[in-house]
Parts: sequence; structure tokens; C-alpha cells
Amino acid sequence: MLRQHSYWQLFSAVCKKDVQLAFRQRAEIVNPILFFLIVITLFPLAIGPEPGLLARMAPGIIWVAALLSTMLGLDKLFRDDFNDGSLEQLIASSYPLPLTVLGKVVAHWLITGLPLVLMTPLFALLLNLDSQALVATVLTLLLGTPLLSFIGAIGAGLTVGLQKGGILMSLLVLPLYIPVLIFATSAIDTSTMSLDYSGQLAILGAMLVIAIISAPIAISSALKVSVS
Amino acid sequence: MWKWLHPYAKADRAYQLCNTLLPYFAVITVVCMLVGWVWGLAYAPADYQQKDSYRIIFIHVPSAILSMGAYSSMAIAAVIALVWQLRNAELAVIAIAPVGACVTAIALITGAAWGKPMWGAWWVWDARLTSELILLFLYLGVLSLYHAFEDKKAAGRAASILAIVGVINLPIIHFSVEWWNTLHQGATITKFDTKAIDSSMFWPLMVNIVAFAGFVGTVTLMRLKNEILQREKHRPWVRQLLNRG
Amino acid sequence: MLHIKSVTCIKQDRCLFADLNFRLKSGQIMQLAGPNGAGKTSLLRIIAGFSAPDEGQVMWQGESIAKNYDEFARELLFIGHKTGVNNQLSAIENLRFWLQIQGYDTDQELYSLLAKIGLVGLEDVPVRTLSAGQQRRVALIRLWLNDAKLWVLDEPFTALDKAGVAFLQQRFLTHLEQGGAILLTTHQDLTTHFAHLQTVTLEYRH
Amino acid sequence: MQFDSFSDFIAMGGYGFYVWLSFGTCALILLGILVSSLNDTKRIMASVQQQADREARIQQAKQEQQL
Repeated sequence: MLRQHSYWQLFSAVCKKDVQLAFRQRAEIVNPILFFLIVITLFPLAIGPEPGLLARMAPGIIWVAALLSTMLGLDKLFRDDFNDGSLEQLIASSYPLPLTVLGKVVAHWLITGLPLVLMTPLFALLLNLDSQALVATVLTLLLGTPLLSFIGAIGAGLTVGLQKGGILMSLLVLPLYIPVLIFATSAIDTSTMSLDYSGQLAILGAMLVIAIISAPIAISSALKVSVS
Repeated sequence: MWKWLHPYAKADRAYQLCNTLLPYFAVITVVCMLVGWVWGLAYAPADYQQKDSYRIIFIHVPSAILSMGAYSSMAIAAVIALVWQLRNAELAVIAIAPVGACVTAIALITGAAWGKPMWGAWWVWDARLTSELILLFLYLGVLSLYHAFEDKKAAGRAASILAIVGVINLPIIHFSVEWWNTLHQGATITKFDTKAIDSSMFWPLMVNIVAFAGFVGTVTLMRLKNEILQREKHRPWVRQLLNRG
Repeated sequence: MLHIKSVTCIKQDRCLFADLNFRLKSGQIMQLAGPNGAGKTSLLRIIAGFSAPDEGQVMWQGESIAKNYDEFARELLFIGHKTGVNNQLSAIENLRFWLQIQGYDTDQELYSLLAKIGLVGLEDVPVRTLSAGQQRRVALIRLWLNDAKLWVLDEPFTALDKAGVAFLQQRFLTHLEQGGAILLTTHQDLTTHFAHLQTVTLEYRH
Repeated sequence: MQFDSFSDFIAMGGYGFYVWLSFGTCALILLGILVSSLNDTKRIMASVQQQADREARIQQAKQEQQL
């Protein structure tokens, strides 16, 4: 029997499976976006439709909604694989587990993060954002949502073995999201004042690099604990 | 490191070590706590600006320092637990967490009680208070994760992983909150300029810091003993403790 | 090949087994027996490396599996109680995915294999629509698709009909002839005659 | 001593409420965790005792059966 040792094969297989499954049950892709949209609709209803106020609140609203909607998919990230035993097969593979985990996190971002980024122009319209702020929002979401997926996956990995892990997971993960929230909203804020916001983007990028390197290790040790 | 730790990897030896250390910690705590509180409350001079309200510093600052200190020692224990597979270190993580959470809660409450007369509001989104609040969330996360697991072995390791993730994030959170604070409030209101502190206030503060450290140490040791007993319940050496009274 | 060295497992204050020792050589098959709750599955999970023993070691080719797990994983085929078959995917997709994550080539005669095990015509329907026995067969096809030396199987015969059980045991025989080793738990007795069958019985301890 | 009288001490120059609130809750929390830790010790030792007693009873019953 031929054995070919290709990290790319593993990564793409893991990633493709999750994306394929998500496309088969469209709800998984559509629901977070709908949730995001509804949360954004709630804010003008709660604080009033005055355009100036909305534009000022927009970065915060968009980012809080993004945090919450990525949380929706996180609980499912490892749950199905844990329940049907695929996780054990992934651990008992000769490939390094962090790489497998990287594939799953990337898939999660493709399913929940990327659609948000693509839909941003629509949300920006609803919240009266100007084009400068729109560019900033897209950029921060592009850098920030993968970061959310990575950090969130640590919480998901730790709680996947628990019956009611969902609420606990948000408790563990949300405090860790705070830096992302601060720098991302501040970047959008700065852009509305027509100032240079590359500093905030650089920090987000640096955090993303750190997360890509270190989070898969944390996630895989968390998964090993959950499976044991 | 390993050679030195190895004898204490055995649970009964670790238990005995706790027992030997405990009296020292307890004595230091009681003495320093008494001296520190009486000195701070009654003998230290009043601040010329904040008058007597500043006396809250004698518990606010020690608890804030210890909340960070306890978290870092918890993370160190977590690293030892995961790298050297030392189960006693896992238990130490779980022993420290509730103590750290209590100290953090004290720092928050005293901060609020100090903020009311100084700023006119119980809660101000001051950078230090905000990071302290997030620190409390991190502690509570570790605790609730530990208690959510039925299998305590897995629970200890999961809590250790979370503690390490938290300690990596803590500086980032701290930095980001500080940065956010200066961005939104212009000049931050500093409660107390520590450099300008007079020695008549500095020494009682030091005594109180030692007292808090001693307290955290004492209760951690007590809780560590409990955790060891709980885990080793069925071992003969625990039975022998019964006969000894 | 496999050496279980004074392994102890304590679960929730209950000692499942203590100081367990045995060896499994190439060409041998070993059946773990014992009542429910005796710790058979726990032992299999320790041997597969999912959980660490409270004391003792699992040695593979003279080395602790914890030391070089990826090397051990290359030689291991584990099929647990939870089979690792995704319900939403079809049998073919499941197999392809499994081959990929184990690093095998995917260009194989999967259709003829599926036909051989009695799943002809069911290759591309979602697995959730199959019966329990058919789902188990999807997982067990892996036995024909690997070059692992050690097979660790938790209740492989569950939900299988008589023909399926016999067919599986034929596959066991060829694996043993090729120098492999098998460790399994089962409540049914093995019907085929195995020359080197060992039985380890775990007792329920209070 | 910074204060002339005990009532001055309690008043803390008008900030008494805040100062005593802080010190009070601090003492309460510290005592709380101390007491709960001590209680835990007692509870664990009691359960060890219980288990020992249980085993003693089982042993006794076995001996009586043999007689």
C-alpha cells in the first residue's frame, strides 16, 4: 500500500471536508450571517436612527456583532468530529495534530469569517458608514476574524468533551477577544477621522501571526485532553 | 529542576512539605496583617490631598499586586504540570485559582470604594480597573472549566492549558486596555503616584503586601493539601492520618 | 511488538486495573474479556495512546509510545466504539477522507472493495441513511486499506450479521499471516480458529 | 496615632463609609475563603473516615458469615 507523506494533502482534506459539509447544510453558513444582520438591525432600533450617532457607533456595533456571530459556529467546530469518533482518527494519524487543527480553523474562517467580510458593504450601508470607514472595516475584519477563529478554537477544543460546553466556551473565549475588539474598532474610528490607522492594522497582523504559530499547539493539546 | 522536584512528585511527600511550610506562612500572615492594618488605619499619616480615604491603598494595592502575582504563579504551575507531567502541579493550579479570584475581587471592590469619593463614581473605566476585571474573568474561566469536567485528571490539564493561554494573553490585554484608555480619556487619572510616596506610607504598604502574599501562600497551601487528600483519598497514607487525629 | 508494562488505570476514584502486564507478538491475536465497566475500553484507549496510564507504560518496539507517538500512530489502526464515520458524507467520501488523513494514496479500487463487503449500490448515499450494520461495515473497510501492524478494535462485531463476522475473521487471519497483531474486545466468541489466540480477562473491581 | 478619639478613627475624616466598606469586605472575603478551605479539609477527612468505617463493616460482615 502506497504511503505518501504530504502535509498539503492532510491540510486540504481536513479543510475541504468541513467546507463541503457546511455547504451541504447551508444553515451553517447562512445562520451566522443572518444573526449578524439581525444584531445590527437591533442597534438602530434600540438607540435611535440618527445617522451621525449610528456612524459613530458603527465600528463597535459591527465588531460586537462579529464576535457574537463567530461564536455561533465555534461550538460545532469540533463537536461533530468528537461525537462520531473522527477526532480519534485524526489524533491516531501519523500527521502532526496541530496541522490538522490548522485545517479545521481555516475551514471555520472560510465558513463564518469570510462571508462576513464579503457582506460588509451591505452592513456599512445600513449603519451609514462612509467609504473610508468601509475600507477600514473590511481590512480589520479580514485580519481580525481569522484571529477570532483561532482564539475561539482553543475554547472549543477545551469544552468539546463537555455536555453543555457552549455557554462555558463563550465565558472562556470572550475575555480573550478583547484586544482584537479594541484594536479593530480603534482602527475604524481612526479612519473616520481621516487619520492613518496602519499602526492598529499592524498590531492586528502581529497578533494574527502569533495566533497562527501558537494557537494550533494549544488547540491540539486541548483536544487531546478532551479525547482522553 | 527535575531532581529537586522529584521527591515531591509523590503525593505524601508533597503533603508533608505543605505541612512544614504552612506554619511559617500562617505566622507571617497573622503578624503582618495585624501590624499592617493597624499601622495603615491608625498610625500612617493622612494624605494631604485625599485625606483619610487614601487608606484604602493599604489593601487595594497589595490585592492588585497579588492578583497578578497569583495568576503568574498559577501559570508557572501550569507549565510545570504540562511539561513535566507533574500531577501535583496541576493540583497547585486548582489550589491557587480560587484564592487569586478572591484577591482580584478585593482589588475590584476596594478600587470601586476608593473611586466613589475620588472620582464621584463607583465604577470608572480606568485602565487598571478594567484589566483587573478581565483578570477576574480569566480566573473564573479557569475555575468553571475545572468544575465542568467530571474526570478531574482531564479537568486539571484543561485548566492548566487555559491558564497558560491566559497568561500569554494577559500582557496583550493589559497593553490594549491601557492604550484604549489613553485614547478615550485623554489624560488618565492616576490615583496614586507611587514614586512620590512618603516613607511613612511606604513601609506600612510593604508590610501589607507581605501580609497579602503570606495570606495567598497560606490558603494556597491549605487548598493544595485538600486537593492532594481528595485525590489520594483511597491511599493508605491518608488512612493513617485519621489515626493520628 | 507491543508490551504493556505494569499499567494502572484509575477512573473517578475507582481502580479499573492495576499493574497489568502482557505482551503481544507479531502474528498474535488477543481478546480482552470482562464484564461491562471492567475497563476494557479504557485499556484500549490507553494502548492507542489517547489517554495516559496512571502508572506504567505502553511500549511499542521497545520504546514508550508517549515518546514518539507519530511513529507509533503510523503502525496503528484504531477503530473505536465511535467509528469515525461522518453521517453526512457518503461511504466513498468517508473512505477517501480517512485515506487522506492517514497519508494513504486515494487512487484505489474503493468501489470493488465496497461491493465485496456488501455495500454495492450504497456507495454515494449519505451514511446516515444506512443501517447500523452497514455503517459499521463502512468503518471496517479500513481493515482492507491499511498497512498498519497493530490493529486495536473495540467491539468490531457489533451490529454485524453472521456472514459479516465470518468475513471479518477471514481478514484477521490474513493480517496475522502477514505478521500483524490484533487486539480486540468482543462479547461474542470468535468463531474461526486462531492458532495464537490469547485471552486477557479484566475483572470488575469495586 | 493619627486620630484624637475613637469616633474620629471611625469617621476617617468623613471617608469612614468608604474606608470601612473596603476593609470590611476585604476581611469578609479573606475570612470566607479561609473558612471554606478549612471546611473542605474537614469534609474530606470525614468522607475518608466514612469510607474506612464502611470497609470495616464489610469486613465484619464477612467474618460473621464465615462463623
